[in-house]
Amino acid sequence: MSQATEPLLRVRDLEIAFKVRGGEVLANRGVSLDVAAGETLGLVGESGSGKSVLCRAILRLLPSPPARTKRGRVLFDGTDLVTLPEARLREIRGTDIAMVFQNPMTSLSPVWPIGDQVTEGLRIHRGMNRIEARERGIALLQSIGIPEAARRYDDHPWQWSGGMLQRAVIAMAMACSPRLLLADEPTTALDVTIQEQILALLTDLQARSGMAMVLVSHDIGVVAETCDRIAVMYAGMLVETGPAAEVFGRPRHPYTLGLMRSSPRMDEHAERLQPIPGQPPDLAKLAAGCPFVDRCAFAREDCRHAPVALREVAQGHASACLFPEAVR
Amino acid sequence: MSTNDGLGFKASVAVRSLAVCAAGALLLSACSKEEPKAPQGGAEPKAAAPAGPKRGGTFVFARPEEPATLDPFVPNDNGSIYAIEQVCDSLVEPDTTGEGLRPGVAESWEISEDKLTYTFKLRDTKFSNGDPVTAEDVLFSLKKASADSAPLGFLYAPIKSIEAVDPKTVKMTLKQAYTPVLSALSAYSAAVVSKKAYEAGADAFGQKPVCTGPFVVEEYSRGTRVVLAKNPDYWEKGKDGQSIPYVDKVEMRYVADSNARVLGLKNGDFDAIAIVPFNQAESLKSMPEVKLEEAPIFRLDYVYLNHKAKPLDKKELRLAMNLAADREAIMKVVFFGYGKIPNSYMPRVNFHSDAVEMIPYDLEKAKEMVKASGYKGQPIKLMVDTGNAPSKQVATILQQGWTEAGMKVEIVEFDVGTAFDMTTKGNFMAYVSYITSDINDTDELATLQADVRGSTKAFFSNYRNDEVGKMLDAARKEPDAGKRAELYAKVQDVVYHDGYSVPLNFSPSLNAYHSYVDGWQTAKNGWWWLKDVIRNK
Amino acid sequence: MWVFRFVGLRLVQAVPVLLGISLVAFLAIHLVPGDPVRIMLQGRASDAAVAEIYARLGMDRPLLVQYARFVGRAVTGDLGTSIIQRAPVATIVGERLVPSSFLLVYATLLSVLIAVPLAVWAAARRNRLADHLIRLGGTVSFAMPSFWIGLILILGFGLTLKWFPIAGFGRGFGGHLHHLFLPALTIALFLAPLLIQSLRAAMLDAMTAEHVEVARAKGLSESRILFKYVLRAASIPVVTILAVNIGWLVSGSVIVESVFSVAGLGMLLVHAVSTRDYPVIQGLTLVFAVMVIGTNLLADLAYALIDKRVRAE
Amino acid sequence: MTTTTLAPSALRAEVARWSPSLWIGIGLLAFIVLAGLFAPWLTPYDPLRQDYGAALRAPDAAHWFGTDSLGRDLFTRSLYAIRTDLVIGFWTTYVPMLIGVLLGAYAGLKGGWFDAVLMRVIDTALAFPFLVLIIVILAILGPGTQNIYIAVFLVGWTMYARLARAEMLVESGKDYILAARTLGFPTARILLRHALPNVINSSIVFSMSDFVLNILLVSGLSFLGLGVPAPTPEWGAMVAEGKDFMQQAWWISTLPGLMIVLTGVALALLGDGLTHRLGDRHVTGH
Amino acid sequence: MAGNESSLLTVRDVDVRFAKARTLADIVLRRPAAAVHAVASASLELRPRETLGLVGESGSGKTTLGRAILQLHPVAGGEIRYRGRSVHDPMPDWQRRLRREMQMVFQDPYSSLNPRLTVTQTLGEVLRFHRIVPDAGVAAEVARLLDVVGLPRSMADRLPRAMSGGQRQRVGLARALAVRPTLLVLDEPVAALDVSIQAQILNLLSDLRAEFGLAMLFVAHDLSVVRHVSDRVAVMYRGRLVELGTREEIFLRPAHPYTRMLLAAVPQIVARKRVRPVQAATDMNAAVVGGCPFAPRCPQAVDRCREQVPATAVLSETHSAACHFAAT
Repeated sequence: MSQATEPLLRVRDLEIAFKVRGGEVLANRGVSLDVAAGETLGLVGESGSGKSVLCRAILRLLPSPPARTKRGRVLFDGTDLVTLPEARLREIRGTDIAMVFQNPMTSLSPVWPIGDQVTEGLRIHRGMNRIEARERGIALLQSIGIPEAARRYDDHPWQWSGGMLQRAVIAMAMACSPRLLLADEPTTALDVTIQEQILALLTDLQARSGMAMVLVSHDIGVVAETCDRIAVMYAGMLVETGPAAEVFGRPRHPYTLGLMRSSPRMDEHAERLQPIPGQPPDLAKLAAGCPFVDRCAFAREDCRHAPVALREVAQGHASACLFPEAVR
Repeated sequence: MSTNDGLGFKASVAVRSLAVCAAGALLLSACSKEEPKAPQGGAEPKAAAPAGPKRGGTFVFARPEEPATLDPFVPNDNGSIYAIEQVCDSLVEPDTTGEGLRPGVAESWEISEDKLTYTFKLRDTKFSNGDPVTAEDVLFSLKKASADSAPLGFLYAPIKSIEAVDPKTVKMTLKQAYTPVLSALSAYSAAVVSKKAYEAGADAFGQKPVCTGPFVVEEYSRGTRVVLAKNPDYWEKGKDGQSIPYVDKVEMRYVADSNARVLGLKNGDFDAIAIVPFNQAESLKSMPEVKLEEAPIFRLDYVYLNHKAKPLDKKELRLAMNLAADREAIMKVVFFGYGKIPNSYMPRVNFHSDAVEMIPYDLEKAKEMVKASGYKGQPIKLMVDTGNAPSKQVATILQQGWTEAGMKVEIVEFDVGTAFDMTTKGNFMAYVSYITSDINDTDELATLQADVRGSTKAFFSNYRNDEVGKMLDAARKEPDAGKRAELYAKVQDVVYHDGYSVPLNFSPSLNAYHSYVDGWQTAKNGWWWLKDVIRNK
Repeated sequence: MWVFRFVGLRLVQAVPVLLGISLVAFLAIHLVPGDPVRIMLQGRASDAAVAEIYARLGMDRPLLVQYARFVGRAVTGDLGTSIIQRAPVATIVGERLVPSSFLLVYATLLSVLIAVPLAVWAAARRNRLADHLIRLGGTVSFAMPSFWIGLILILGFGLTLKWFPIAGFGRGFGGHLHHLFLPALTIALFLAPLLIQSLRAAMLDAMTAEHVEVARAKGLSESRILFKYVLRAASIPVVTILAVNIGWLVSGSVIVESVFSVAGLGMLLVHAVSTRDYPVIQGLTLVFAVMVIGTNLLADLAYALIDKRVRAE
Repeated sequence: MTTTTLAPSALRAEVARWSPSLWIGIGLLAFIVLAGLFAPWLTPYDPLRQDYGAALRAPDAAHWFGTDSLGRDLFTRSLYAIRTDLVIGFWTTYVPMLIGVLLGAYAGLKGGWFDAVLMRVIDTALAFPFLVLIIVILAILGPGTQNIYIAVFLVGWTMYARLARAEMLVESGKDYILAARTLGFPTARILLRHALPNVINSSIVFSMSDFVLNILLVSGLSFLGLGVPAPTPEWGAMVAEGKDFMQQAWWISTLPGLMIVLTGVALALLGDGLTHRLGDRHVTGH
Repeated sequence: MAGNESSLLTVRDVDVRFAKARTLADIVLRRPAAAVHAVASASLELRPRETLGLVGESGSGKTTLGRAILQLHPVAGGEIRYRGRSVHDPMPDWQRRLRREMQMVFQDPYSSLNPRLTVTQTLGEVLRFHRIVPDAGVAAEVARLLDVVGLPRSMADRLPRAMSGGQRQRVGLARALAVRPTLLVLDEPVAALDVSIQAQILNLLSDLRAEFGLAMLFVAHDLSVVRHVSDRVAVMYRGRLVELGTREEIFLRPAHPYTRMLLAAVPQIVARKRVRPVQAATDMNAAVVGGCPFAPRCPQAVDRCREQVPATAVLSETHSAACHFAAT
């Protein structure tokens, strides 16, 4: 585990554009964040906020065209992934950085046995032969809690339930012991009890291997319970980052607060929720100023024009709100 | 018509020099007694060869039809018949030109005074399986030939009995005098086959018949080709005194596409091809190494008219159709000048008269006649065979002329099966087709086509003219040839000018071969005597 | 073995289809005007003789009795006897089957050879010039009538350049390949665009599938992804296209065979229809149907090989 | 619970991006249709008028496509044939589409024995080689435009029925159909007003290539002599007429055939464009 | 449990089976189709103006039960009564009345609206078909409905594709309300919505309930949402009702181990990391033969659980649970 002073992943001012008919849409607007080795960063936001795009942009998985990195750097252990040649990047994918996707049912090719897909990385990156890979693969499947792994190694994806498949996908990601795991909504497609199991598994794996993890979710409960630090995204921007306790204990961005107040709670019963009014903005029609301004209860005239950027409001806690102190 | 499609109608009623021409959907041929015209393009006469004819080689020959079977007691189609003729001999055979008859399996025969008893002396020859030919085989064969289901079974109805006098002698007794009986016996379906081989299995026999003809079947691949090998035991001797055929093998390829046949001939893939489309004749004529044979046959291309179908019951209208038929255009566009514009309602057979005045192309007169007929604009349905391009062209040309003359014409297409059915049932108005004759006899043909008392109702036309009937009766009884000729000329004149039909062309058959081929001859019967072919290469 | 169960099940399912087809063909054929025996005899036979032939062929019985007999015999491989050719239909059809199936297989292989590289290229260069050109070419090729392009090929490669024969089946395997090249190309020019279109679309679909993204995240090379994930998944629609079109091809071969004078099933059919040779038409229909069903079975087998889930169902 | 991920859908959107084929197709087709409509003003010749003196003329300034063996101007005939072929193509495509879509959609909505029987009929029909069936039907009925219609109507609906049924199976599980049912709407109303407009897209797209196939079919039948009766100008029949003259008059077959290709390309481009258009709206829904 | 006289809807021992498609051979041979039990002898009641939450994981049969009540699925056994009369009574008047009194709101806002009809067309069709208002009054009624569900009237002529998920869901509600129903079945009405929009809809629902006195069957998988809206809660697991009780009973005193497991798994917005036990995967696809369906996953399961289907234990007048150990 390296020192917190030298983050494993540093994203700097990343701007991702998508070509659409008649122009471009910015899906990420100058995103900067750090992930330290061994830490879990929760990336939370509603659909269209750009969190999945960010995840994919880190590994350069976005198809181009239509996606294009307009600006910014993605430094992994000092190497800029944005400019890295494709061949070098492939060596990093799956070995140093692995990814888990939202839908386990479609994350595996239906035509190949699960075991083969889980161990493919070992064969490609570690040069294992089929027999070695199989042995290692069975051990991997066992370690992530698949019963009778040896027998089920040759099963096809349709023979497994969603929860088991997501375990397999995680095993696949863990195969080459990555230093960073990007988990993009890994539990969204699963039932709540299975979600519990998968989150437990991820947390456990992380603790054992010491890898860093970025957990993307739209469910603030999930990230609140699982992550060390939180990054909240809205309209392609980071609006608030900080330690989980800070962010949810004392949110400094009205959007974060709105998210928390919109969610029904298990621990207390309120007759009425406090929803965020209005609709998320159309990314193609964003003006200058704060993108949240139209839905914000604390908005002032300045919010419409003044450029917004993350500013530290406390130690390790930053908000993109012009008036963070007003948020309560 | 020019190419290989279309079911023609044949007048094979009784026979003198008999050959059956087309059947099925395939081409027609005919049977002519005329000397085939000298090949165009001027080849050296074959008689001049001092060293004797060249022997050996494989003669490759492409034709648009394929045999359906080689069993002589089954087929009616030229594809089969022409092939069987190369393989199987009958007691009596048509001679080389087709003019007369010559001995076949029978070496000689005697006819009794009362013309009721024929005694055949069998030749001492062998079947291709090596068995000698016996009277028993002949009896067996003729029994098969005269069966009701045999293709020409009706020809042998006058035969009372056939018996074996001894293994090499057969005696045939007739119910009454029947002159054409020898012709009948020369037909392909009267072939002498090996009883033993046939009884072993008709299917296998149909693949490889065991007969006594000049060739033996070596290979028969349906859809592609028939390979014939020379029968070493064939009795006939060639010009050099040795047994023929001259060539060792004949490969008859089945090439339906006329372009492919012509191209193959030009490329040298084929030594000869049968049935050159009229439109390709010019291009072959211009090639010095190729000879084009224009063989006149007993064929008349004409538009059948059903006189019972209104408004064709009016003579004026039928004449208008004749007057408005641009035969010159048809001759030029469809036949490319091959043939002769007819002045008759029937093929050019023995009592044909050139003196009958031809109906001219006269649109003005046609218009008058249309008016005179009281025509009310009923659509005239002009039937053509599906897929027969030349027929369609003819119909289109006629349609234009008739339309200009004031008629309304619809061209309707039916596939040959349906068209045949409709014609025989009298369920048609006008039909672009043709007739070929198996016989060189005006008597039979004139009666068949023009006498409504016959079984075909004047060959489906329902033509009725009592005066013609009387003349035909008189002519049949008339012993004097000159007078008969006069009567028939009169019949030809009357029927033709009654607007019996719309005659279009006495069309010939076009074949082509390389100039190194000698002895090629299309017989009047439509086939070619491949036994006489010499391949000088 | 799953294969036997699989094939067995499909064959059982094919039975009603075959019965349906043969019944429709049988009844339809007897609605056609025209009398094969009279056609064969050129109208010369007496009514009694015709009736005798019909009786001998069993064609004087009620239609359903005839049909039952036909089915009963067909089960044993006996398709009856041709009225015109007087040979067993099975033999006649068998002889014609060789050139026809050779042509079909040849054309299919040719179209796959043409289509796969072009489709892969088009998908890889989607919406760029190469893609547009390939798709435009495909569109043009698809719109060309087979009889027309056949004639053009004859004119160009046959009559003018004389590279290929313009008719017939040829002799020997090499001869078949040579003779049938132009007809096979004619069919392939129709089939390949369909394959290109569906393969390209399927590949684009497969490329956007999540598991491909997963594979990419694993650090697999693009070529490995292409061959192992994309093409494999995309091959299913290709098999479907081939299977769906085989019916069209089998019948489309009627035209191609007639243009190139290939003595195959198509030519036989045209001839049999024009001479009203009922047993041959019936037999041919059945054979055509069996070919179509057989191809679909092969396609199903191919699915099962590609995607094991199919087997389990 | 669905969360849209931008990446794959963006790629799909990009693949299905507006393509010029729709407009090129429409333009080309409009051009062809107009040429057919205004044929009498575009050419000085009569499509039926024979001029034996001018037979087999190669293409030149007076006869752009040359003349056929009867001296008819092939350009003129090709133009007039647009009417014949497009009209036949239209009916042979859209009548079966109407029948097939209704049957298939109903089967997909209702299921049960109707569906089971219909599927068997379709399986049987599809295992029947299409052209063989049509040739047999035409043999029964005789050639001619009317009988082509009947023959194609009898078999052409099956593909549409299959397509519409498959679409309907997907669509009938959608909540708006369930909503219509909970509101007590009768089946006919659900089928015609709610389901049909949403299942017909794939049939419309397919109809474009079917249109091409039908024009190929009709001209193919004419080529075999089973199609439009002479002397009506029809492309396939013109190609067939030229077949015997391939060596001395290449233009008779070649140039009218090009008209078929041109029309086919126009329709196929239109279909391609529609696939993108309708497919886009249909699939992504926003 | 409350007596029948006060019950609006009574579901008694209802079985729903999913038939696999019958083949032609099956129909000819009159063979029944192979079936999967989707709902097994479920019983519950709904009183006027009451909201009953129906929770369970995917595949638990909760949606199926909701649809069976609206006759969208045939019922294989048991009975469903509305105001004491069987909903399957085929009298046309009765059926028409049912269609007006019971309505449904669907989960997926993208598929629940006909994509080709504008809002006005969708609502107007319902109004005209059921003759809710005279034809002349349709436009005004549409406007009123839009107001009720909080949609601007400018939306009236929009097609669904020009609306956001939340807006569509409001249209779906308006469509259900158009016939002025007494009972609403809501099938996961907020599951597809982002949390900020979800809160808007939940608030709208509680307003509507108060305003129109609607009874609601609220089908959902999200326990926090169910807790927020329900008076009583029913928990389903694999086709069976395992626990039924008031909100307080279920959330504060859960009796069934499955309910407890569900509650424990719900992520909370708490500013601390949760430690979760790592478990082996259970194959949700595996069939359960005999015994309690939950036994394979139940931490308390004993042999008896695997052998004997537990009877429903009545814990209070309002609380019951299907567990051998519920009473203890």
